[in-house]
Amino acid sequence: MSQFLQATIYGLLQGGLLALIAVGFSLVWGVMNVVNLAHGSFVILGAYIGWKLNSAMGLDPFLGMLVAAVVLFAVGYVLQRWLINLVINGPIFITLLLTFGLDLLIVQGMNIAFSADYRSIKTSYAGDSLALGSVRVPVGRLLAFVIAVIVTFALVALVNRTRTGLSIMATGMDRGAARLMGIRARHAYALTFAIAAALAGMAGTMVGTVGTFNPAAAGGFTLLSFVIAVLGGLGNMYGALVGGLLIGLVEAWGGQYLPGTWVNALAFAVLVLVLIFRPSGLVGRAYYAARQEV
Amino acid sequence: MGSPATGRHTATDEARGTRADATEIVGSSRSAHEPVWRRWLPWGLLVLGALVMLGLQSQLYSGQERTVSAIFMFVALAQGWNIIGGFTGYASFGQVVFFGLGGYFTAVAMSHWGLNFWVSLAASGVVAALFGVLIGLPLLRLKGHYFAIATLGVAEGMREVVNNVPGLTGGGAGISIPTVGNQATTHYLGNDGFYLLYLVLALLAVAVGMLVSRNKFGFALRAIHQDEDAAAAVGINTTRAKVAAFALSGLLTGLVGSTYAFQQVTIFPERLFDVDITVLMVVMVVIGGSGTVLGPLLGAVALQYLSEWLRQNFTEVHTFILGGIIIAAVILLPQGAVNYVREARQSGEWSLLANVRRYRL
Amino acid sequence: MKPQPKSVSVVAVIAASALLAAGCGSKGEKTSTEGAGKSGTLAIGASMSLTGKLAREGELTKEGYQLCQDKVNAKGGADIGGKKVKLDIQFQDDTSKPDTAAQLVDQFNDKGVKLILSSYGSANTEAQAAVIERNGQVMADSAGADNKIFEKGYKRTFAVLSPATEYAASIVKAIKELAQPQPKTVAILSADDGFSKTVAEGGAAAAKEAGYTVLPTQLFPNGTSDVSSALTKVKGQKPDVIIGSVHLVEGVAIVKQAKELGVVPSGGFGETVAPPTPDFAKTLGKDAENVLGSSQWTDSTKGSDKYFGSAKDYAKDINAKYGHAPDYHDAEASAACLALVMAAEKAGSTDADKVRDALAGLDTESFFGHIKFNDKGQNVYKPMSVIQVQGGKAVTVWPTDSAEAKMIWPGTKK
Amino acid sequence: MSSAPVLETKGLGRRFGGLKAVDDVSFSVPEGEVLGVIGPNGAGKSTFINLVTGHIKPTSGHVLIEGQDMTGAKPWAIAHAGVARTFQIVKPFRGMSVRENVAVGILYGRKGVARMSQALEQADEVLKEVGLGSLGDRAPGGLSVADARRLEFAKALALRPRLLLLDEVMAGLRHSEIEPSLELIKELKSRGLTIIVVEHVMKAILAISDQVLVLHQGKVLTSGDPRTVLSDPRVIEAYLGQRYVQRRERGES
Repeated sequence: MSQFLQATIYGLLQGGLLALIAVGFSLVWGVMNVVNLAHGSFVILGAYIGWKLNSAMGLDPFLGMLVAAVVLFAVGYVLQRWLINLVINGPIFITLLLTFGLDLLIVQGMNIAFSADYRSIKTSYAGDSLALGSVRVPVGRLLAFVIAVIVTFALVALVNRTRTGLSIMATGMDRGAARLMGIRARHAYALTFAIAAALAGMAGTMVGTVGTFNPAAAGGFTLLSFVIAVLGGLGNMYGALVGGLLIGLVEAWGGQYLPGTWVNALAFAVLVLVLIFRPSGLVGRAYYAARQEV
Repeated sequence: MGSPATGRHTATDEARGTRADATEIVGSSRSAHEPVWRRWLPWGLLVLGALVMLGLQSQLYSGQERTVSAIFMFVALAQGWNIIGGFTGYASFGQVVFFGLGGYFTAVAMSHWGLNFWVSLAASGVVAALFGVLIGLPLLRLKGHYFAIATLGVAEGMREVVNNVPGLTGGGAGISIPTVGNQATTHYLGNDGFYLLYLVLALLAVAVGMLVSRNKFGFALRAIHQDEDAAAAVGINTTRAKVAAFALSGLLTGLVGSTYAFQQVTIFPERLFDVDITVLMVVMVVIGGSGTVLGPLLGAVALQYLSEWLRQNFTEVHTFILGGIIIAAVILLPQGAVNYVREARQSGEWSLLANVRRYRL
Repeated sequence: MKPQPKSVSVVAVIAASALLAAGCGSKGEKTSTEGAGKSGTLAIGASMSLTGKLAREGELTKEGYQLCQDKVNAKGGADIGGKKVKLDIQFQDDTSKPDTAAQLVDQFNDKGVKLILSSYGSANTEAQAAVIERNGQVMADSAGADNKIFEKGYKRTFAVLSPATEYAASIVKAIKELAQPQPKTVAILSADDGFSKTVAEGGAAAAKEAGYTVLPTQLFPNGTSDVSSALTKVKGQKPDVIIGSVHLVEGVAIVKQAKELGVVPSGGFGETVAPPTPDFAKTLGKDAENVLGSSQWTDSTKGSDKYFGSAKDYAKDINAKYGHAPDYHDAEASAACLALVMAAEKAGSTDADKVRDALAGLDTESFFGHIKFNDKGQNVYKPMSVIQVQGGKAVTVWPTDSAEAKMIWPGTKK
Repeated sequence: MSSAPVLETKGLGRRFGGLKAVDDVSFSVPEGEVLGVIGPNGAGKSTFINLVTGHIKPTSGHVLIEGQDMTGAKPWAIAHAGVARTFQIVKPFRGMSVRENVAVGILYGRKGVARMSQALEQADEVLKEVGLGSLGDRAPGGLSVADARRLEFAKALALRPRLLLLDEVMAGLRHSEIEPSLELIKELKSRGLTIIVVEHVMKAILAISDQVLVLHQGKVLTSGDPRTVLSDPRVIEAYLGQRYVQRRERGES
């Protein structure tokens, strides 16, 4: 029993962090129909920023992540405004390829800049854990989880309540109309991408605090973002949260009760099944029909 | 799809270019009476190319043969992907699953069931094709990115399955095909043999591409690519056509995977289901010109040659450079080299910068 | 302009007949070694994982090979048949992919380069070994430890390092010999790649032999930084010792998450190759204390040779050249290169077959310890060292004759 | 030739979430007649067409083609049963020439032709019928609005249909351009083709329809002979508005 509880807690905490990673990915996909294969590399880049700040000037990662967010916001804005926008109207594999190329560049860049060594951001407290009976709740992960959830809700608020957010949504739904309403699509897109990158960077710093990372780890996060975004329904930010928690739990439980490493197959099985039976995601409806009516 | 609900979707879809490439180029417009030589020219060139490649072989060192074989391999893979991704417009990002399936089927058949390679090769192709039908039926109902992601999920999942049945596949430790001693069911072909085999596969793939690009079936695929509703409305059984296309591309990819496994002797899930292989296929097709036969051919040769050259001359930073090149190519030639030239010849507009405007926001 | 089909077929027929005359098949390969780099040098081919997921280890391996070349050439080169020949190691990147690694071996063969230094990791090495065998080249293996490679009857691949089965087993042996109080139950956690699994099997076997209760091995994905489920599974069974058959990343994860999850074995942790890596202590800080690890080599390894001197000297050289404490990957690589050089000297020739025979008969001391191969091509004659992280650095605690410090036990008592 | 009407629907309906786009529509079109379907925007005209052609599955009711129940059949099955359609937003196959656009229909239509060259020949004939004879080699992207609509026509005729559904083929055309299309429709009718015309252009409806069906909020408001239907106050109120009536009265007096 306590084994189950422990797995559940751990899964939820992990899931919260995954959600924060995926929510931006989902937003970008939903609003401008770009699947950003470089998303994972943003996460790792954020991790390195947090790590540098920590090892060089002893800045606490939970503050460092703010810097990471700012830096990646800038990076994201520039990339979208002056690069991705150039092919945004192309067929899907054009944007897929472009972001794949970006991924190669960033990952290799990090390899050259920071070497492929495994890093981890050291704090005095992140490793400790609160004991609730037989179950342990790791402080670092708990903190990361709380922040992740807060940020996700903040993002939802931003998008649904503020003018900026609405302009983004409007552009996502119908660019032509949005333009008529005087919204600068280029800017709105760049903003969207910047926000996604910033969140990824934040999450990255926390990933680096609770875990270990090196440039090669980027791909894994991109893949998870896929799964979560689809589970939650594209552009559906609450969906991303739910999807994240779900994947966290599925992996924790799967790891607990499946032999070998079948758990790895599990996430993808879930992905494919959801796509087949509920392609618009588990939560609400996605942005546009996933299926041919025919 | 004129209903209030779906109506909005299609509208936005078109605005966002969800439907795969809707290029304005008209392929060599065919009239009812096409001169005979024009119809046979491509085949003549194909035969010629084959002979040249055979001639080339006698000029290569054994290891160079292997390097060239790799190019042939990617020509075949690119042509395979082009059938589903290029002609039909369904971006399969899990294409490598057929590669892995073909490879592992061959490895298992040869090491466990003692089948000889040639039987295994044929069987691998069939298995891959059947798998294509199996996953195609549910997944080909998905559009755009959804299809891409779903296929990716299948490929990644399949790798994990292979990882988790070590009894059959050797799991992460890999599986070896007996090539020496009495367990060896087929004598190892050596670099000479594999050069020829890969050449045959490449020629086969190109030939299939040429047929598809001009026959009735190919017409259906192109129609689906352009507008699936309209295609269905003119009597094309879109489901059947799409699944057939997926199976066909799976078949070709499976054959290559099978050959690859035998050539490598020992294979590992990580490599046989490596998403990089899929991405390479896509890059080659897109850069060359998707939906054409020449495009993937050129794309594969150029990119494989280039990456090999970079690797040998920029040992430390070649992937970095490759990334840059891909970005540049995608931005300057989003429609692919062949389509660009074709288009430019029609419009007389050769400026690459003008070309960039094509998909710009 | 556009040829008529007739003319095409004509061309075809001509070309075809020309071919039949020429006959198919390739030129084979350069037979003489004059293509092998500048004359007066000994060309050695090395395919490295400089990019891709093995980039880190690949880089270290390259350092090792590079240092070997510098050292040998500093002495004017290898003494082959009475004349000094400088080493010329040609590095190529195999992007951590077995097929590329194998292809590189073939490409070296074209250039007449017959002596090969292996890439990093068992997958790459295994792929290379097959080609080496076909081409009649010879390879010194610096990092492919999986026993599987050596069960195939290959005659031309020689690994200077101890086989995979020793990695965890040596930790068990050390505990059996030194630990007071003796543990009762041992839990083994393993990454799911072939090498790690072989390591785990070896460890389990040794533990059973030592009379410990061995819990079923728990697997987790190779390269993951989340091993919580494996830990949660064993937590309930209260093992006295947790041995991880891991690489650095999973090794770090085990310690980190064991703390998070309050998994505290009464005895301690063993982590095979993770703790010897400086990064391990760097990353984990005080949590790394007292964790046991096994290493192919430490700077207290016994033995010396004319090129590198003792292990201590080697450590100095690495530090001087690359500014970091030597990683055992450095040493493995240098040792492989050294073995190749010594064999060539012993054979008094650079001919692949002669070098191959010399390697088979090689029996020498070195900074890396004893180098001698069994008939499978594995170096089973040198023990692995067991190290323990003490005061932030890895010190050798076993075998006792080369121990730098006493093993602290139980390691979890802080 | 079966005596059954070419097309008959029984209680046909489709709901999207809460909204009933088409609700309980029953009617039939006898062979050789032209049925005009009118109704304000969002009345469900296009959805209705899509239900008949199988592009959208009905949530209730039945579609019978020549007496045979084809409810929920796939579009290609419907096409093979002899029903051809045009799309409100023209959907040419952009990668192909105008000729090839038509050839597709000939290859896969009711009497599916196997040989490419044969299909291309027949395509040229169809193009002549609709007055695009000279444009076979053009890219559909380069066509004028009117020609694009003609192409849409040609693609449908390529199927050699028994029943033709025209979804606002005249929307956005200039008067001068409307005439030829009307002529074409009349000519097709005279060849015994059954036709359903969804239109806003009253003039057209009056000119060619034997029967008119008025849809309002997804339901059938009324149907019957054009003039009586168009003078029905409910129709006028729901759709045409007062001014039209006044104009007609002035015209008569």
